[in-house]
Amino acid sequence: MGEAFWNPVFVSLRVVVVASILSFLLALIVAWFLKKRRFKGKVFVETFLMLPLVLPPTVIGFGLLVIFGRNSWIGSWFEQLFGQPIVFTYLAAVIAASIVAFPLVFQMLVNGFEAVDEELEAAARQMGAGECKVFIYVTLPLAWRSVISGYMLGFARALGEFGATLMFAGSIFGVTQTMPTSIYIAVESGNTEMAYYWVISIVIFAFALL
Amino acid sequence: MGEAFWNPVFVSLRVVVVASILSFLLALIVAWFLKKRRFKGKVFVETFLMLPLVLPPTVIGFGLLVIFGRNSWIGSWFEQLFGQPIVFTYLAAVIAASIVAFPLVFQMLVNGFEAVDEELEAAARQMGAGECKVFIYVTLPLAWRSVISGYMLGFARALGEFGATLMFAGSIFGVTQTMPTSIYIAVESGNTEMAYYWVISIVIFAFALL
Amino acid sequence: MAELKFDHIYKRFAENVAAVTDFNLDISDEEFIVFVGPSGCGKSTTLRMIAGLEEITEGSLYIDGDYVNDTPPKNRDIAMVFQNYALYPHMDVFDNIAFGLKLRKFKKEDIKARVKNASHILGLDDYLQRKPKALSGGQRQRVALGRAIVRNPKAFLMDEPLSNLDAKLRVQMRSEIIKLHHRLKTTTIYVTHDQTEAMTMASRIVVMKDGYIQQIGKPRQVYLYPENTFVGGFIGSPSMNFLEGTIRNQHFWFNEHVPLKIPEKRFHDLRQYDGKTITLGIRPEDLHEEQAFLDKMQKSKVNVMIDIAEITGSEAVLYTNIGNQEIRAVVNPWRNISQGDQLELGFDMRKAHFFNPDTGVRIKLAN
Amino acid sequence: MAELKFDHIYKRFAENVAAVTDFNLDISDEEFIVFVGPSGCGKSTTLRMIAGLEEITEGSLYIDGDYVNDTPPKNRDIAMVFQNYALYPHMDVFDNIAFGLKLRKFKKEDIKARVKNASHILGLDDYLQRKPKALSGGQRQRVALGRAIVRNPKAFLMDEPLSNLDAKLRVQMRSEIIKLHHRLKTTTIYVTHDQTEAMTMASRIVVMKDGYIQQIGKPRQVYLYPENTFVGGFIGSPSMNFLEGTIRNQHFWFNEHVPLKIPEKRFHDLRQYDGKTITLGIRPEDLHEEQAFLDKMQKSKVNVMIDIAEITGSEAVLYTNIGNQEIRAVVNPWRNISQGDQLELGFDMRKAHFFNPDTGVRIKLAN
Repeated sequence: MGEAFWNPVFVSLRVVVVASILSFLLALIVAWFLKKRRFKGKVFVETFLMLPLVLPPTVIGFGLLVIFGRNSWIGSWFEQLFGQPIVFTYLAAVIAASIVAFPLVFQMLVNGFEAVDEELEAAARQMGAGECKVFIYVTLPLAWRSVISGYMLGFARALGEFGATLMFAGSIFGVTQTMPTSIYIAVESGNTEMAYYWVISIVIFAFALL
Repeated sequence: MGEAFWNPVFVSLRVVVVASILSFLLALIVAWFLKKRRFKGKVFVETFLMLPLVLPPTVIGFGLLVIFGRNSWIGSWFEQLFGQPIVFTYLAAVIAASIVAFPLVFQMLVNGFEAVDEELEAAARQMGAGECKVFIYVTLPLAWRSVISGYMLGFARALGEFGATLMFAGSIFGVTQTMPTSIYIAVESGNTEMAYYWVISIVIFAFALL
Repeated sequence: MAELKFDHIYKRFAENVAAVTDFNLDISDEEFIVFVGPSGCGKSTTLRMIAGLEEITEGSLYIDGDYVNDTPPKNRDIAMVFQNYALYPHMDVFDNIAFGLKLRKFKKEDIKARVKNASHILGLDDYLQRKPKALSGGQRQRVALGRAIVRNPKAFLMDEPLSNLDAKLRVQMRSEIIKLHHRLKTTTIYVTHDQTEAMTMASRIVVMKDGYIQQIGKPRQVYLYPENTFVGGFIGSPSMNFLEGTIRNQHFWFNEHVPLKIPEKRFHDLRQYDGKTITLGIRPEDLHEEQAFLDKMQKSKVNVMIDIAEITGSEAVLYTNIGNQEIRAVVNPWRNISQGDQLELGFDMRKAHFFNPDTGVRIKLAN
Repeated sequence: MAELKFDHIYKRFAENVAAVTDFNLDISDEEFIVFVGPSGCGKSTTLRMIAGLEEITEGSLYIDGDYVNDTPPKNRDIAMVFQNYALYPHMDVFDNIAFGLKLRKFKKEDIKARVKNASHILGLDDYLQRKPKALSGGQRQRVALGRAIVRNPKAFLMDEPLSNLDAKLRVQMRSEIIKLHHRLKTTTIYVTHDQTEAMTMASRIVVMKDGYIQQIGKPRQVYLYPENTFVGGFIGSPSMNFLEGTIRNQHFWFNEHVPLKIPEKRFHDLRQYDGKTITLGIRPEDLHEEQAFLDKMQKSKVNVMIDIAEITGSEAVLYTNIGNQEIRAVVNPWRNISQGDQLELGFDMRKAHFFNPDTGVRIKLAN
């Protein structure tokens, strides 16, 4: 098994490691922020953040094309700045994977933080902790299991991402062609043997994650 | 907006309604069965059932092709019996959607049933209820919210299904071309306007579900 | 109405984790039996074995002479009141009470009549349409009772039914349950960790510890003649005082300077312990600070300093130390004894108990 | 060590949902104040306002003269013991106790010395390396106390700290907390719904109901001179008995046949109520069945039938009915009074209270 097998594996890992950390940190910050505050439209914001969970990947891909495409102002600004569009780049694959992973991580963290007994946080405040210390010394360690499984779920979801990536980042060998995309292309072109290898490695990986 | 818009909508609905009910009933039975019993390898069975949640859709599609494909014994038996293969049919789309929806429904139901106070079930047993009556009169109504949201989640996931369907059922207009597939094709062929309509209808639908 | 017989019953949860060991008991019809003991003593496990919610590991359980080890809970015709009431939040009070009857396919009119009767007895007439969430703790407790009595079962099992109520309500519901038992006369087994409930409600008390029965007897008997130091210390509040000491010369010496004289008659049976160590147990109300008592009992008093004087209203509890042992005495309130006061405490040695210091078993004395 | 001042404090959770109304109180240094009342009376809310965990809607709170309404909890230097202990499951006992000191950046050796001292006082030396999960209820309670005392704060706040312990342990921890207060003398505010804790622990009691203070006073004062029927009924166990009746001819008539004579001196202040309805309140221990009392007080006795006789060990409670009112009497135990017995109950009218039947306020009488 040479380059043809390993290249998509490495592309997948490069995309997924960055995307999972990105979505995790973002989810951590947003979850903490939303936990502390009460404001009008909070429910709307939360619903909006969860949207990628129920939307088809092609809808997300479409949305990403609209927002970051060459005709959008973000897209054209980026193209002016870096001399190339976002679409069909490594960055696009990372963005797509992050977006689909985010709501899973976010939901896990919110549930985890909510399950922490408020009295334990009140006690810390009472003993002399500011909000930040309460989060670091009490909330985070007590929600540890949710935090870990939130990250794992995000990782798995980013690794499995197919539809949105295909539309927004394409499947350029060596750049954006991840394992799921490779499986699709291999099957379409009748190269079942290669597909088998990728499928087996992903299944083993998934079992380990669960 | 004529046939070209409405046809994938109806295909989607025909597939999703059947697939969501199918995966819901299956999950209900399996969750109830697993709740009552304790046996060796239970953890393995549960992990296996959750697998489609973390596997990429293309891996699931590949797996379905292997199990139900024209070269498998199920596939060839089916082809002998009905005179046509399973792949690239309405049935294939239903199977793909059911498989991806199942673990979400299953997990929601298991969580819901586990959250029911065991004393309430013990009390029913004590008052003269057999296991079946305990489930119908106590467990099911008390887990009502999880049951409902389990079904909804399954529905949303089946509706959004893209990768596995594309590989296993293809995108045959009028038969297996669902909304997510149509969006992909429309974007690829530059027909952005049509894609917009489908995206908007799905987003509205998703917001309603959440 | 039922008789129950426990024949060498054991419960083990896993290899070597024994919850109940060699439980033997005969319960007669119409008795009100209280299982009492600290948490983990096996009292609730025993109750759940009677209900059929826990399997019996070894031994036989008979209800009215029938062997019921293998009878499923739904066929035992026994009603249980759960600690957290186990009310169904999705049913109103009427349906909660009627649920057991519906499961047994009673006729509609019959159900209505029985629920009406039960709700009348329990004062729930105005709440039949409410959901449990809209009830107070005491009302929920009543619904749980209603669900039990409506079935007119062979026996009631009650698992710490009052432990979720506040102190005031607990006292009130206690007397309501006693009245209910006077009225229905159904055999009742009641589990509690509260010795006051055991003392005030039981026709017979079963004191348990670590899965073993410690003593079975009427409240008065258990209070006056505890089998061992555990029962003596557990039953009664404030707890019985214990002092380690030596028997010498018809006196109990807990140190070299202050002997307490043992009455002649009682000493007779203690002769064999002469010169040996022994544990003395005496209830707080058998320690006295009134002058009249001290004058009469010159030879059994001790000088103490008061650590705490708790006044509860109708009585006062004095805490002090004798030979590194905390000693509690119940005396008349409003005497204005307070922390730091020095006074004489008289021991009523006619009421003291003596226990074997190794086994903790009470030494039986002629009184 | 601190003095606290509550100046017209209000707490509203939403428009028109008042939890605490016009709370005024001055607490001196070294006092042990108990807020007592039924659930929902506002006692815990008031405590949390002192800790800074709830905002004060209106009014001013002063600690040692400083206005602290806007001081965040971490700067108030007050230690709170939570009802469920609020121990951190991911820290061992040492770290739990040391947490507050670490947050305040104490030196390592200082932390060690303070934790060691606290653990010594509370008998936790052998458990410092354990996680809270591996402790018994009483030990957890001690860790929660340790966490409070280690900081040597200006004041302790305790929110029903004993409510999760069983009856025996509650009594034991009660006296340990009192001893701790004798030793440290730190101003303490203690919240409970248990009137026994209030009576036995407080230097002053604050009785609350529906967010309003009902009475402030020393335990003895509150017990002997309740301001109104609520306080009379809430403080004391079993509860004070209440009877509706009429004052006529220097007698209290609760029906046409059995008048109870009011002593001359006391009647003087009741003249203005002559011919009017009034509520009589009398404590269970002021009803007597002993012949000596009945002979002395010929004109204030009633024939009753006993519904229940509860024997708790050191006392017996008789339940009976007079004029459709349940009446409780505390008498000597072991007299073998039982259900169904007929006997005479004497009212000690020197100790009876009279309340305005409309407002429930006690009518002050010369004694």
